[in-house]
Amino acid sequence: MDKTSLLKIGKVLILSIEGEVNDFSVVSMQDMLLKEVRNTSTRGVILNIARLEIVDSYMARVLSDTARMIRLMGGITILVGVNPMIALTMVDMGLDIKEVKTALNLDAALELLTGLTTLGRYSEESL
Amino acid sequence: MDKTSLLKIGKVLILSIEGEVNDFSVVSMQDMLLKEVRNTSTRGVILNIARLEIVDSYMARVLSDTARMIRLMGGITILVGVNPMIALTMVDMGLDIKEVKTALNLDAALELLTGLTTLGRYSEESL
Amino acid sequence: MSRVEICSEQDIVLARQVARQAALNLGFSLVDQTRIITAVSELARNIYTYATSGSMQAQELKKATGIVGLEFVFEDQGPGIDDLQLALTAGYSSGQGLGLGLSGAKRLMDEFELQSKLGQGTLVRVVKWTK
Amino acid sequence: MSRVEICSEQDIVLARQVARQAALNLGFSLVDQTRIITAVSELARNIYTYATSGSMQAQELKKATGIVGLEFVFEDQGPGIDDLQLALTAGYSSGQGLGLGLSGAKRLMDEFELQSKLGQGTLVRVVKWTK
Ligand SMILES: Nc1ncnc2c1ncn2[C@@H]1O[C@H](COP(=O)(O)OP(=O)(O)O)[C@@H](O)[C@H]1O
Ligand SMILES: Nc1ncnc2c1ncn2[C@@H]1O[C@H](COP(=O)(O)OP(=O)(O)O)[C@@H](O)[C@H]1O
Repeated sequence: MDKTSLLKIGKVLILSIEGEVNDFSVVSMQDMLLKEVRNTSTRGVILNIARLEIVDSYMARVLSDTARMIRLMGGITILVGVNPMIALTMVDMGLDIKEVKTALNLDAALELLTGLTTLGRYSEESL
Repeated sequence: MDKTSLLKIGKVLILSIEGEVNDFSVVSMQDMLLKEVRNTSTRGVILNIARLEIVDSYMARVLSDTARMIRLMGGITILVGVNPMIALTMVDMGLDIKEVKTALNLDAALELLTGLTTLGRYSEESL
Repeated sequence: MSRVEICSEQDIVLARQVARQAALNLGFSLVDQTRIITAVSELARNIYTYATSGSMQAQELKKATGIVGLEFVFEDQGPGIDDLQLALTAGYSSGQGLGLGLSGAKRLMDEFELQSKLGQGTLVRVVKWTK
Repeated sequence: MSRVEICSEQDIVLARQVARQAALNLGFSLVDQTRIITAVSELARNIYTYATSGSMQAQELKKATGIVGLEFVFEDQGPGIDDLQLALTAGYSSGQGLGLGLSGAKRLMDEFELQSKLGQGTLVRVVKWTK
């Protein structure tokens, strides 16, 4: 799991997926994240892929699945760090991750989730 | 009906579905819940499945159907207690319960519903 | 080897209990236990729903490599399935189901085999290996 | 010319690294590098997923006009593909994938060639030119 780091700020978990992650470690990352969401009073999860080299169809599926799982558990997931090259490539090949909310950067994502946590009355739909 | 417990806190009903519930008792639980929503001035329903072993396609359907019926009656349903194993399994097999709102735990669900009840001006869509 | 006769809603619960115990015995992870119990629940319910009655047999398997696994065979003498392809399509249900039972069980297990003959019955065999 | 044997998840990462290095060497733009690495990732994973093992060969090409390009050939002796048209259809997967690997790789590269024989194996050849 050296490729990823998990950080907790208040009620927000930040998972940064880095560089040369392989399929297996992506799945164990997902497991670890879900357990963490359950064991801590997490409200929101930020998936930071700023240091990820590419998003192929496997990674796209893992990202949407993870967001879907976290939603089932009652949390909110925001994806940040999609660089223009990745965005272009994903669109080119028809990859979409509709169900996953995105923010331009960590700050914007945190703001979104924090506003939500302190006010406590906005829900996923209003995000 | 020994497998489930129904609790009322203020205007919120909490139904906890437990362990080895069978299809028949799930349906009678649904009946009972809907009657209770009708007979009391319930605004919100929390479906707590923290002690449920699995969610198969039947249970997923009952959960969404219940939320839909309660919505038709003017109430709001929040699902809590989906554990990581259940979340993983549901996503694996393509089960989704989109129409049902979720919260990480009872506290978060109550907070959501209470904010809603006291403020009383948020529509369900904004939840 | 355990055998469960399925002819009531409570027998679906029983099938799940047998599956859970067997999965526990073999040391499956919590997630895999959940996957196995969920698949068993789907297939047991299909017997009850579509064939009224039938049976589940659970059995431990062992590969030459030493890897162990769990096999479940669901058998009924019900109406059978006309179009296997269609029945396996995610979202297809001849009744009011979500149509995710067969396709879901297939995705949750490592091996999945479906045999059926119209008017004669259906057999579903699934296996999960401890990696 | 580089060659990568693909028989583990880590080899998919290796194939991507080789592709990145080759694309860097030829001076591809950042976007084209990303396109190339993504296509390679899809095709390498298909080998691992569907054929268990196989290989990737990377090679520089040069047109008469002087334009250079990068060719990747993915080869396996796996089960092969029955219906090429279907396999190339965006969204079709025989497993749990998104079904965007082959169609995606085709869209990302300039040339795409797919050959397969049931029971004998599969060959995918892709090329990207530095415009
Ligand atoms: N044991 C069985 N006997 C006869 N038909 C079956 C059996 N199991 C499944 N089927 C058929 O296959 C269809 C798809 O099954 P499934 O995927 O479990 O979805 P669902 O049960 O929600 O309809 C069913 O609607 C039914 O027509
Ligand atoms: N190397 C291969 N060997 C055998 N079958 C393959 C191979 N590559 C692709 N396929 C088949 O083509 C289908 C489509 O592939 P692809 O577009 O990459 O989507 P996915 O991998 O998500 O299913 C696969 O589901 C598989 O059945």
